Amino acid sequence: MTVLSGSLAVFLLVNLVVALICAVRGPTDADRMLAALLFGTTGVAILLLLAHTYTPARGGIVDVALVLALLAAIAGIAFAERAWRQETRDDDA
Amino acid sequence: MISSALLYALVGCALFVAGVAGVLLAPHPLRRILAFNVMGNGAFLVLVGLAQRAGFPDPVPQAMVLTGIVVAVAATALALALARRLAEPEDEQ
Amino acid sequence: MTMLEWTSAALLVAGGAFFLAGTLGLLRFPDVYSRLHALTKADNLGLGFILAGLALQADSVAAALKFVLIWPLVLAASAAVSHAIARRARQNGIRPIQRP
Amino acid sequence: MKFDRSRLSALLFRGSVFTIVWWILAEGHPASWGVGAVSISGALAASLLLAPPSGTRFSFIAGLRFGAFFLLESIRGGSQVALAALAPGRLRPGLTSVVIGLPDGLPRVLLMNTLNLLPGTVSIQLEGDTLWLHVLDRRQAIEREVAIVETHLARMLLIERST
Amino acid sequence: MMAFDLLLAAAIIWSAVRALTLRDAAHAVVLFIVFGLLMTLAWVRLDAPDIALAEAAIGAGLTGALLLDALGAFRRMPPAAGTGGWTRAIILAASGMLLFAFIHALLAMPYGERVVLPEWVAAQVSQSGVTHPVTAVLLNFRGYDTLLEVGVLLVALIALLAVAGSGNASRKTAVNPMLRAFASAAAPLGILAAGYLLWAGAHRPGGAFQAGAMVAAAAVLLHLSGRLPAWVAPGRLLRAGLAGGLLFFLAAGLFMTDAGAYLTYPPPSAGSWILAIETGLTISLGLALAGLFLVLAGQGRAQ
Repeated sequence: MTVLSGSLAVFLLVNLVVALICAVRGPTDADRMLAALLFGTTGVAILLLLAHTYTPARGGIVDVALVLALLAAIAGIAFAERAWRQETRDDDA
Repeated sequence: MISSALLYALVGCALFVAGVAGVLLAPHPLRRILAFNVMGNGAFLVLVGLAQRAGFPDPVPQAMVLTGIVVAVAATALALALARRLAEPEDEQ
Repeated sequence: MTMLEWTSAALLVAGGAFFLAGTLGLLRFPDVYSRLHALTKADNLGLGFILAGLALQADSVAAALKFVLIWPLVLAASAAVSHAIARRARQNGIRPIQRP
Repeated sequence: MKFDRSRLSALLFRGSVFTIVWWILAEGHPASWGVGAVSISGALAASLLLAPPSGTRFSFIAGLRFGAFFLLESIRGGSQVALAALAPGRLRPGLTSVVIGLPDGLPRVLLMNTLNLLPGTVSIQLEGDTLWLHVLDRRQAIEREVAIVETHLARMLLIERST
Repeated sequence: MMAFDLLLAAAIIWSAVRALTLRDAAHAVVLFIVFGLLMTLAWVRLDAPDIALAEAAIGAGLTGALLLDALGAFRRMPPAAGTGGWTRAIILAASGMLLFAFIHALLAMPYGERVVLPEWVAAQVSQSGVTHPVTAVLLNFRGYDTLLEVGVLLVALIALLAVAGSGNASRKTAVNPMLRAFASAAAPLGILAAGYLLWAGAHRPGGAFQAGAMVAAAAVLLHLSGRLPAWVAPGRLLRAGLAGGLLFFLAAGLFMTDAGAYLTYPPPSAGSWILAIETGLTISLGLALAGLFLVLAGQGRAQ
């Protein structure tokens, strides 16, 4: 079973990295915010699979996943509510 | 064959150097703050990765890094406050 | 492997498949609103399957329930975030693509 | 089994939810209840402060039925997105609006949350009684599906509906 | 798991380098947040769930929110003149050499030597009053560091209050009903989770730092959803809470000096002392970390 969960963790990490690159590329700022959603789901799943794959500190890793589930939302909300307001949108560069 | 702890220590080196270059090269204060944080994270990775390269977790550097993370966020907040004050007069012109 | 382990493995693989579908959707859907669908539905379902698969193998009832507890947490968080993103996107004038 | 969620029952209800969550978090460790009692009261105080009990009532059986409905629908939603991801050309995305009959406050928030996770809809904004939705397939019978969710929520929260 | 580590390492370096090179400030900050979240995964792979917990709570919850909130102020700033071509080339070349030297030094370090410190910690943990080695180091063996660190945090907050200047706390706040509902449900759970992390710290990953970060994250969420105003100056109660944890730590240390050295706990009751001190620290750290965000969030948006 640890072989399955380990390879699944690698598979999900590939998914996460590809999706992150795609989300960060845009084209709009809204797409970039999707990164927060990605971590809330894929990141949590990877952590849980890692917790299953190797025994030391297993319970601790599940707690990390729990905290991440609660807090990945904050970054997304902060972006939507604070950073990405229309009036601040003039291109710096 | 290098252990994964050593691999992360090497990543830490790369991050630290990238952070140093960023601090030196970036004109924008926000970017310098980011670079400073990348540098710090690199140092943390070297600290823990190097201590654990034989394969056993070492609680001493872990505890140090834990305090380091909290100090880093305090420094970041202070730097942001200072940078914002710097930005203010330019806004009023 | 026992029956329980087979079920758990099947759930884990199904979860992985839904994550793959979510990533594909993210890559192929036309606008940000549609991409939100991909992440809030496929990925959340994938996580649900993986949680169920892992809960079947947990050491104790409480540990299994901890896996189960994570799901509504993630669901609530992703519903709030996706709503915040969609709302702000509309306020900032991003038009959804309409196909006839 | 219906119970009134006035002040006292709101307190009891939330208190037991937090107690169950604590038990799960601490994995039933008997030594955890000292810190647990303090944390549970802290969470309870925060919860009462942030969301004062508003006399909402709640039907447990309808709640369970809603849970089962939600589970099945989210599997359908996930599969729909997965199929669409394989053949994105078949998508007919777009904006629609529906008029909702549920009263303001918790029922509407729950409705919008649920719609975000169910097949083909992401809730965007509420303007008066009009809810703007983004849908993946405009040929879908959106209004009927929203109405079904509304009925489930109304039953769960024991709301008498005029419409 | 080597494939996992290599891919994660590449992703970490990618996100860090992009965060430092992208032109758009918002874009760069998003990548920095992604970087922090990827670091969380790295800490888990390094068998350091304590750090992963702190990184998840502080990196995602606090640093990200701080930077995103600051973006509004910085986007207007005209870009200053960049470093000239030659200087740039020299700095980049020097950085490359530095990296080479670091990697060389790291790989050349003697490998087989026995590291004594972890074993020493493992041998002493039974005396410390807790069974989780990281907590034992933080609050018993190296209690000094922790004490000073809380001091540093308070000094940073005081400096921030001095620098921040006049802000308008009564900024128009979001009236997004979904967000309000989410925050009202999630913040109490955050407090519950903070209590759990505090309790867990004695025998598994967790402790005052993670619990304090959790409290602060709950405060950030409440502020973002319009339920908690920004700080202009902390009131009397807040000040008492901020100083309380530190003072209690100091007092506990003085009380125990008869054992010969400052902050040496009597072994039989060390566990209860640590729990009491950690509770104080959680409140104090949580308030200070929340304060860092809430003071900055209220800072000059008069434009």
